[in-house]
Amino acid sequence: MNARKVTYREALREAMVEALRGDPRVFLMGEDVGAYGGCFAVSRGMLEEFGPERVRDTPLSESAFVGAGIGAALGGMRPIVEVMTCNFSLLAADQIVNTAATLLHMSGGQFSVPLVIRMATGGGKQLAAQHSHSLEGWYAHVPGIRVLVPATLQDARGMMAGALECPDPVLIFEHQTLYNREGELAEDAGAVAIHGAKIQRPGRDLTIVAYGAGLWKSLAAAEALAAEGIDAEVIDLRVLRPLDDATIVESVARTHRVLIVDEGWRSGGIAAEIGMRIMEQAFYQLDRPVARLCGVEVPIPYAPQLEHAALPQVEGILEIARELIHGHE
Amino acid sequence: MNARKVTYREALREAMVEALRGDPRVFLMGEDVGAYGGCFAVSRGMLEEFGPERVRDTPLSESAFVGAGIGAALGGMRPIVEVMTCNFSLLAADQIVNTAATLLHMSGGQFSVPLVIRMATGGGKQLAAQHSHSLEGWYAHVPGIRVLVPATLQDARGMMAGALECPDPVLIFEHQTLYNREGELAEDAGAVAIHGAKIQRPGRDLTIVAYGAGLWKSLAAAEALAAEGIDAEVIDLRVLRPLDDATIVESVARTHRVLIVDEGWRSGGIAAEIGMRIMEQAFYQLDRPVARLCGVEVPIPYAPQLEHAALPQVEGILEIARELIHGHE
Amino acid sequence: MKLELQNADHGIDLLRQMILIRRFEEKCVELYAGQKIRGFLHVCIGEEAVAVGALGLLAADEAVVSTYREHGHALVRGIAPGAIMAELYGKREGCAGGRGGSMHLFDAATRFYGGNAIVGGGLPLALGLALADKMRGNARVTCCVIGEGAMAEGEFHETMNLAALWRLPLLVLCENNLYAMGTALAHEHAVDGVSRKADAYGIASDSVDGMDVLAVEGAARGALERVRSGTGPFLLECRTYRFRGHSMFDAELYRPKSEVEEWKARDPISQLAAGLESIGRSGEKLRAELELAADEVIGAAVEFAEAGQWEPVADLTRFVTSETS
Amino acid sequence: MKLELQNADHGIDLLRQMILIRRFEEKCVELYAGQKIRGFLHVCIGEEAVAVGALGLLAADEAVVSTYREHGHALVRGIAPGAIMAELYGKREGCAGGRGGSMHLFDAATRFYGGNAIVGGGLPLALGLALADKMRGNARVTCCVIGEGAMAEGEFHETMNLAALWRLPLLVLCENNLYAMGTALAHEHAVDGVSRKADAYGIASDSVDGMDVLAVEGAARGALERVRSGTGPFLLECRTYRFRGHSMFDAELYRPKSEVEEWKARDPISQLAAGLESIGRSGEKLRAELELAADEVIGAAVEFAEAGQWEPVADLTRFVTSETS
Ligand SMILES: Cc1ncc(C[n+]2csc(CCOP(=O)(O)OP(=O)(O)O)c2C)c(N)n1
Ligand SMILES: Cc1ncc(C[n+]2csc(CCOP(=O)(O)OP(=O)(O)O)c2C)c(N)n1
Ligand SMILES: [Mg+2]
Ligand SMILES: [Mg+2]
Repeated sequence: MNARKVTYREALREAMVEALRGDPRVFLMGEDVGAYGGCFAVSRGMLEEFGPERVRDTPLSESAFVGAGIGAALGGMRPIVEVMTCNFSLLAADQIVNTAATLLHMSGGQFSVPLVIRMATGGGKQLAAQHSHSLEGWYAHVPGIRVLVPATLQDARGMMAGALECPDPVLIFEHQTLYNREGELAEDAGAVAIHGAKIQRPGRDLTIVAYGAGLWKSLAAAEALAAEGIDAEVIDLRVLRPLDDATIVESVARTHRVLIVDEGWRSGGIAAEIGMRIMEQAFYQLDRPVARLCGVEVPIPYAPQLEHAALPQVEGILEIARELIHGHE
Repeated sequence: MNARKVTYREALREAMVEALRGDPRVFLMGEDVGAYGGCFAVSRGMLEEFGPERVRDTPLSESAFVGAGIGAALGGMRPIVEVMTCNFSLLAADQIVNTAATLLHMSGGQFSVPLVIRMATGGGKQLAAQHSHSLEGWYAHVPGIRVLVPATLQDARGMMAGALECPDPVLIFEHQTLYNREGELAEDAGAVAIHGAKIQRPGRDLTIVAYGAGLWKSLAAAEALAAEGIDAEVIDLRVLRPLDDATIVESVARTHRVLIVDEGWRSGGIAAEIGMRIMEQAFYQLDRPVARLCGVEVPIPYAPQLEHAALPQVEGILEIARELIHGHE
Repeated sequence: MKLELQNADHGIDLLRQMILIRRFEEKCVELYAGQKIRGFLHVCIGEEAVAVGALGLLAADEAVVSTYREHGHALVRGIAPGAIMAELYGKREGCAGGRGGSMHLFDAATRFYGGNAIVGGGLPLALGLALADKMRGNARVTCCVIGEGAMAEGEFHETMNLAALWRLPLLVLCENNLYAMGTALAHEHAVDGVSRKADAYGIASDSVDGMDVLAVEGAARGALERVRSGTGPFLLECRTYRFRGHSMFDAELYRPKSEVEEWKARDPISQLAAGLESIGRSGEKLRAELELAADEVIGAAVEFAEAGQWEPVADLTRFVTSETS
Repeated sequence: MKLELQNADHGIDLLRQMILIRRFEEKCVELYAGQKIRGFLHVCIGEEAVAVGALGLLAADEAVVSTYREHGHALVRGIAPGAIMAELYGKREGCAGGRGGSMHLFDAATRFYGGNAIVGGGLPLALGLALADKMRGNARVTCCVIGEGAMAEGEFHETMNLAALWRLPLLVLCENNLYAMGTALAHEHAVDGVSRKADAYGIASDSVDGMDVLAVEGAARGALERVRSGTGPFLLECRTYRFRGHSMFDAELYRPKSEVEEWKARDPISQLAAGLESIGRSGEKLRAELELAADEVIGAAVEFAEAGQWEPVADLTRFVTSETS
């Protein structure tokens, strides 16, 4: 199996190109996906291949074009809607939460909504409070939708196929700092499951649960911990709804110590849910209380030192991990 | 101190009337607050007393009139904005989360937003999936806002004054099933604190943490448990952001067993946050894992038996409480 | 009321449909008082000519996206009265399996996409249905019914602009009953009427007396022809009036009784009956007969609903996500 | 360019302001390349006549709500160049304490309410500021600056309708630079121009050549007089063009170079310099002098920013909620 160098951005694009080539019902719609090439250049070149009907530039009308995605899905298409960042998706929150997520149930099972919505998420690029928030954990609260958080090239490349096959609305959150991430991808990389977490690094002493950009920080921390003799297991959640408790609980049953890394705001974030599930299902396996390292509860500031301090960093992971192993100093 | 019979609805109205009488900067704005008398009749009669400028009917434009509340607050007024139900507030989610909650911080402390937003929340009246959800726990995730959940007549009467004095945005969630709730209120009932939880029923065996409509179900359950010899403490959260951990943790240190009752959807709800805080701060005080009884993760259905099953009920509280005391049968 | 002799049968059919809706909803009000129907109930009594005149013209495979005041639309589109009534009861035999209730009627067979209780929320959805048709080469129309209140929502603006930009086969049918709950038109819209609103997007529009079913039909026919010809969306306003409160919880503090009485004098059913009378058919006799027939249908619908089952509680979480078998 | 002799001094002042903005932003671009400024940076190079011509007419206590392309607006409103530059650096001496950056300039002293990066998000806020003034009996104007892209958002529609209904003192100033990022006007709006949009709400409107600062000033003066007279809002469109990419990350795939060149030939600064020339003042000499003066101001601003402090990390959570002392 040959491998090649690609970026996360290219992997996402490949997946979309494949989908549009393979299924005439699939199309991409959103602000600047066409002529501009995508605000993060993900769809660059796609307008040229597929034309303006299938790579459809929309005006600034988040509520209407997300809702149009719902309607088009009902009408037999398989839309991929791009919302530039999850911050702007709040303009379409009504369509997502009150309509896309409820329609199947309200209609007694008659109308499913096979819609895929992609959005950028997260901080780290000094884009300040209206471009940097992490709302994937927030959306994961809503029944009726599926929430994907591809962190790896494999998932960036492979999750789209499953998302398009899923009969229900799927939200895909792409961390802004990952687009330029480069790595090896198998020549024939293709679809991957859109359920289930994955152990990215096995370990015995401690479980670190992470996702998105946090995965890479956690893996880096795990390397550093290894040098200190701490063997951390790192789990990539991959999917925030439905959560794969089983993988987490199974890991905790082995390591008895857990740290959850989540860029979202701390209070009421997805980290709390994971901690609570562990409490419910593995309380008696815990040697110490579950720890979490989350985004600080502040609108992300522009200044670099403040932004850095507002987000989980490797250093913070190391500190908590050491404490979990050695106890408070 | 004389007492009199009032409803929750009347208590809310009294508080608003007092505020409008006492401060010319205060006004009420929203759909049908004036001529119609309020969709839940909370503001009935206020148009007559204060006129259409200060009891201002708006068109169906949630984003604009919530945003106008932000602007009016910046402009020196003290607006009370009514959004009919929290479901519709999603149309204004951008204004609330991206603007009201961020402005003070983004402006480096220059622009505070003294805005009060009232909305109805919760199920139990067979209003189905677009009128019955509980989003107060969801909003409590967002830094920069304060989230109040008055359950008692005292709080319905007394929280508004503090909310209007607060320099930051305050969201008040009024549970739909409470409007008709009647009880005694002191003749001179007035302002109460808008921070801090309150022990509504002291007990030794078990802590039940609740809020809103769930408080009354929990108190009813506590009565029934008392008959079985289980002495439950019931805490009314009153405020979901900022959470009053101290009161909860202090209670847990005495009872060692906790049940959280929360009508919001289970995954990623405020109950998870409370459970996680207990884990972080009182892990070694717990005799058993923290339990939670939440709304079932489903868009609330219309059919009465399904709706009933989707929401926390007294019976469910009893079951879990017994299990916490006696263990699994 | 311009009824021609040769159209008498058609007129009678329109009358039949309006009477069915009227009687159906009068029954609903009664059942609500008897607590058989719960939650919010919004009836369209007085507005029947819009549903019958406009939606009656849609082809069987043309889609409708409606509001929470949609019993009439559902009946005209051919959802079985029993299935609607069972839905209002919350029974599993209801057209949404009892999960939706009055505000959320759905039916895949007739392409009835709700029953939406977010005012204006159906517009983007209808836009998308029309987009799908356009992309798939279907000439058929999607009809989105809204109240005039919905035209103040941002979704109206965004949807109109996109529909016009993309020339989508979308008919927006506005039931302008002069009030959004208790908010009168003058407090809802800076500019009355739809023509200037439509102009802002270069959309064709028309406004018609919504109490005259034949006028509605005429205007709707023109609108539909235009939309089906592929020139883009159309905004059709029907000026009408609800004779009853907004919902069952309305003290009607916001409008004078006399105004209601004035509009009742223009009852679309009476007007059509009179029109039939004027071409020599006995309007009142017909009306009585049709009411009897309607009552029979409604009686059967109630029986069907009464006999329906309650969904077992164990099935609560079905349909939150799809069941992939 | 209609410049009269007796207005030469005023013309020179306008030129001075436009040149200050131009040079300031050219410096920003340079500093961005040097990584002194980070995040998103949007410059208004080419569009200076709008800020200078329109916002220059506002009284000191009149409020401005702007977009993320707001350096020019901020400079015209009198925020100190050093405070702006320090903000772009992210320093605590910045006009938002370094928390906002380029997209979020704020200043209480000049009533500058952002710096908003949600397109259209400032409209409801400006509506509310105008409402507060109206309720408190202030005749002053709130000016909301938007791009033409923002007019597609639902917030535009809702805000226009409410402002018109309530006759609020709101001036919506639209910088129509023909593109929203890479989306050309023809893909943004079914109908071009603002007059039909404004008509839909009964709002007065005007459209003016945004490359001609005197024309902008004339139109804005008329608009402001009207708004201040209490008759309600006004929508003023200035047709302009950004000479550079949308932000620092724009490959400009969506527009031909020739189009950019055509518009550059209409550079508002060159036009005004030529106008001054035509009434006997040496435009080019003036320009050179004013550039020198501007560069001095900007140099000092950069120095100020460089000397600024980084907010201590311990203060991260300040200003999330108010500090009640
Ligand atoms: C987004 C939203 N806001 C508010 C409501 C509450 N509400 C229900 S119906 C209604 C009035 C709608 O008026 P209109 O569109 O004219 O329809 P009508 O009821 O007159 O048929 C309101 C305010 C809602 N359901 N959805
Ligand atoms: C609600 C929202 N959607 C999308 C974006 C991303 N975005 C930033 S600027 C822009 C284009 C805005 O165009 P216009 O209003 O014409 O202003 P211009 O940049 O041309 O000055 C877009 C799409 C955003 N910031 N906010
Ligand atoms: Mg109406
Ligand atoms: Mg533009």
